[in-house]
Amino acid sequence: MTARIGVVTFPGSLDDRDTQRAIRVAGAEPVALWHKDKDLKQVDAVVLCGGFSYGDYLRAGAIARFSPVMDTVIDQAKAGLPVLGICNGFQILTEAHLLPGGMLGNDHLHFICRDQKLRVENADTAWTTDYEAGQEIHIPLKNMDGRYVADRRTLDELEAEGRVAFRYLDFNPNGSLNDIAGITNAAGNVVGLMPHPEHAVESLIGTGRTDGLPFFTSILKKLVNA
Amino acid sequence: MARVVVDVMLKPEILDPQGQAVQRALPRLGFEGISDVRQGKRFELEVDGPVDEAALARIHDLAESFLANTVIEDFTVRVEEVAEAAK
Amino acid sequence: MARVVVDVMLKPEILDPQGQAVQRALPRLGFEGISDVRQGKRFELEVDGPVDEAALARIHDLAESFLANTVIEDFTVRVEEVAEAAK
Amino acid sequence: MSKTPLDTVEHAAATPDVELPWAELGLKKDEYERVVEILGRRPTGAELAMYSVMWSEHCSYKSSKVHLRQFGEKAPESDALLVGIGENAGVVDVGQGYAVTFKVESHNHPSYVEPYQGAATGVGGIVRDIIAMGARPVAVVDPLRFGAADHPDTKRVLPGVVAGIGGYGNCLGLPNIGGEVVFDACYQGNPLVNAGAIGVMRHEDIHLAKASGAGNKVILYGARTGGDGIGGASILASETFDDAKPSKRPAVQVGDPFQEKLLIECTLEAFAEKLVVGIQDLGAAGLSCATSELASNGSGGMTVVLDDVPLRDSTLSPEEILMSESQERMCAVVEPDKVDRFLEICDKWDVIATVIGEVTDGDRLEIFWHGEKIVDVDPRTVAHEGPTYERPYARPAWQDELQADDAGKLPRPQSGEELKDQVLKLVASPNQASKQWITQQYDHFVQGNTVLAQPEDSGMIRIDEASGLGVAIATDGNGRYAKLDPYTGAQLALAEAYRNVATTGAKPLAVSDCLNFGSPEDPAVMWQFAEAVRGLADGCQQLGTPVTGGNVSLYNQTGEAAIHPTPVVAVLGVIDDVARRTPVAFQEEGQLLYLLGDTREEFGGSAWSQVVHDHLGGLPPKVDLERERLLGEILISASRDGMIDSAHDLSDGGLIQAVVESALLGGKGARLVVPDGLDAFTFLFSESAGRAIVAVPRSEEVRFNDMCGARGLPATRIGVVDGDTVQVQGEFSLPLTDLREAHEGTIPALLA
Ligand SMILES: Nc1ncnc2c1ncn2[C@@H]1O[C@H](COP(=O)(O)OP(=O)(O)O)[C@@H](O)[C@H]1O
Ligand SMILES: [Mg+2]
Repeated sequence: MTARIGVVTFPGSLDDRDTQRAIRVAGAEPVALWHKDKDLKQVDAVVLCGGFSYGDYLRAGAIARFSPVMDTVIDQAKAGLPVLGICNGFQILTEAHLLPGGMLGNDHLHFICRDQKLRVENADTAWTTDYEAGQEIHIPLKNMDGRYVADRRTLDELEAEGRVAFRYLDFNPNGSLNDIAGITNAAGNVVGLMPHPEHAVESLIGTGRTDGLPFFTSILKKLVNA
Repeated sequence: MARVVVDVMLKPEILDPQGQAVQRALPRLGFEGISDVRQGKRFELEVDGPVDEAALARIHDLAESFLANTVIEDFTVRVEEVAEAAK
Repeated sequence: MARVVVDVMLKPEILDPQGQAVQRALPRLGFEGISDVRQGKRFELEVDGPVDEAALARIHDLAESFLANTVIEDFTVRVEEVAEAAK
Repeated sequence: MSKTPLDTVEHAAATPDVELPWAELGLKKDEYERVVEILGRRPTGAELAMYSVMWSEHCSYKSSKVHLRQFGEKAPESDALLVGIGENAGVVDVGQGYAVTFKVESHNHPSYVEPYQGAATGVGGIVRDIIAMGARPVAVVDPLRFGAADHPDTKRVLPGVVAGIGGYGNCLGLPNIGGEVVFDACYQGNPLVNAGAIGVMRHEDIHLAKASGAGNKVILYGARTGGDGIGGASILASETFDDAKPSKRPAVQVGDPFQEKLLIECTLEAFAEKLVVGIQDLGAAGLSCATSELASNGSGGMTVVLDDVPLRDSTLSPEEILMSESQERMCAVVEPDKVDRFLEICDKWDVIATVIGEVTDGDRLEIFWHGEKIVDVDPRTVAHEGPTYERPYARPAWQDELQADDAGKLPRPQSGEELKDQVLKLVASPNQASKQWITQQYDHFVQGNTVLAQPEDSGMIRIDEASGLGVAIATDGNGRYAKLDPYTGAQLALAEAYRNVATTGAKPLAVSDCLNFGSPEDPAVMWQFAEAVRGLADGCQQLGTPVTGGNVSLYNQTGEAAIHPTPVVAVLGVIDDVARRTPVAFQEEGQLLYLLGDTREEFGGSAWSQVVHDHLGGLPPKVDLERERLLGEILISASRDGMIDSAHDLSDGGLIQAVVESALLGGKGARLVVPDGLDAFTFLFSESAGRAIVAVPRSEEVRFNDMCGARGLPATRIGVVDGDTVQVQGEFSLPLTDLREAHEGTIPALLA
């Protein structure tokens, strides 16, 4: 039996099919979840994927955060359900206060799409155990609102507790504080990041690298071994 | 020092997808009784020196040529009084 | 029907690149004497019925939980008076 | 409140002498008389609104259609063509049961007025055309032309256009996989914003825009209808039928990509459940177009109750509702027992959907307002029987002089040092510089099927995960060549797009185009247009790639000055397995560089003549389409058999431009040797067509040479991938760092 990983589709989600594919490529079973359903269909983990939910019209992720499905995701995440937020999903997690801080428009005011170099800072979360701490990887990045901000105290706390999961290397593409590309909650089950690991699971496609696959194999191993 | 506020809103006849998205979310949040929402921009300019007629006129020009896109947006310029009904 | 305006601005300690971009452009446009620019959002809500204390309180809640993200933004709520210093 | 009575059909019949403001609506007197003749009475205001928009140049192709016919008449035999010209977009068979639809359209004028929204809604419009064929959109491309790179207005227009294309396409989740950015002063007041889209479907899912089956319901769904883009109808509404002043109607339309994304999803879901009999997007001419085209392509008639159209602005008159170009709307024809399910799907996606009419077994399109009939027409006369003009055309007097001004006479560089300076200048010039600052504002990765995107020779999308089946697309056009000789210029655009597709290893299958020209009322422009169409039709016939559809944009001019004639050609290709695609970047040191094709002294219209001498004159490069076809076959075979590791087509800027691009992308330099029989300058800068460079692993050299030899394609060894400089033996050496700075610094410096 393999793990069942849910992928939520909100109106305006874009990477739901890609995320399902990445889950499949990793060997797990993707389960489509719909934003209007509170029911998570008994999945073992949830991915909130990229896109422009509700057009990102108010703030990125702000409207999606109030979807029925999020009520359940918030409850269960607090109880330990592994949740990964990618890009818009990360934004939704901060809006839902499952992760601290907030996301703002890129400091250069443009959308940016590039192959981004990152360092894995925390290889102990539910989604990162197949990486080594300190490992340098390339993951595609594409966003309009990728600037991570938080107050000094929150930043200090994140740094002190090792909760900065990923950091931009060589180039900060959006003005994120402390070069933060992704963070985790204290328990390590909820992780959010701006770059898109689901776009880096097949050679040939996209940048041709597969540096994103360990996200999905990490969680699979954790769930299957649990 | 004084603060001048420029409010920029889409012209009423222009589609406002942002305001619409907010409005359509309201019932879900349990808010009734709001018949329309429009979303625009607010600029706060900190002006050195007195904000006299001439200064306001210049800011008006600035708003017209730069802060607002008058093809689709209207704007208003006003000097902001003391702190308003605070948060 | 009445209009309630919610203004949402980034907290002062947070970098506002949009405001900065405006400010940086000012000298090029021949504007001097503006020491700071911040850009935020303005929401105009058309409220059915009277805007009494209770209604305002509800809109305050709406702003706090939805229109603004108070981790990064401050907001103000006010009933809009008659048409302001027009464009 | 309207005080004059509603202009019903009955009222129109009773008041034959009322003059309608046909001129204000852009109709000519004889066109208006023709409407009266068709109807046997004066039109109602609503009818006039419909005829005037549907008979406009934009919708009726009245100036261009006598020429466009050649695309059909000269269409080569092609098994691949499933749906040809005349539908929303053509459809091509790409094998394994898959069909691909693609098309390019212009949104030039709106993008000049309001760059962001103009460009954004351009993307929205072309994507709806693709959905209307039954396909899931999988990628977009954006061929763009702007005024001079350093002109202040370019700084207004370009960033807005790029942000608008990105803002809309990114939000729809469509990877942007290609396009062009060209600067030329001739586009100063007329930027060209062309947008193309590709969609994929199974053969059995092809949908057509037609309403058949009496009793079937007509459903309007998507955004509410507002007062967007209805200039003329407001006049009609106010001056003739209402004494109130026309309310303010926006000249600019604002796009809502989120709404369009929902439209895509709910449409595809309805297709999947086979709920849709016919479908049409609402673009130019809005409901007038959708209802008249659906009805006239079907077997019966149609009734529409205009009161049922959901409005954003309750003050709209019926004429205005008919003409409104509000974005993000579609019209579907659905059998009565499937209507509920259709509406349910729309509701699931929070899309407003309303039954506004019904297919009848008559042959009239009848439209009602407040219970009264305001339109009663034969829909064919609206949609398909618009005027046709045989506009006079004549080769302009200045053409000879222009062609006589031979670029071959321009002073050439005299030393290696001078050559080197000109190379640096060339690769840094706005037209040849890296467009990364622009293209990184577009999502290339979304949908997880992008095999190649900018700056590759063509974009490539995988369409089947199991087999690796993919499609490639490239768009090209060179207004400078076309100005020198529009017939050849159009063929060069075709040849280049064809070559670009083949260079990546895909087999070219079909063509779409966007023909951007000045005023058809100028015989010189009309001649350019006629020549370009003739050139393109002849070229497609010879290459065996049918034109499946396209778009004409006329009146691109400022005062008397027309833009360069700018036919933009999109070529679509197919590749059996995307794993065989050939990239542009040099892959490995030591690989051998071969130049395929013949290099002649051809500098007319060249990048070199523009950058170094600011010159435009002479003749464009010669076209040899048989050679293009052969080159294509070699490139495809070489990719299939693994004989080459990278390839790059040669076009503007010539060989040195291509080498520098491959080197910078791969991070590996090259040592070049000028081949016997060529001088260094011609070798580096000539723009002879039908050429490419390839990098051949040493182990494949013999096999590759044998293949070229056997098929008669000249293949010349010109050097080797090596080091961190681009070196031309005996002439100069340029470090990649300097080249990179020159090539990548220009656009950000101008625009950031
Ligand atoms: N330059 C052209 N080349 C080939 N076909 C064209 C060209 N211009 C228009 N067409 C075809 O004429 C038909 C009508 O065009 P158009 O009005 O742009 O379509 P739509 O109604 O979908 O907007 C389409 O099938 C289109 O492909
Ligand atoms: Mg169409």
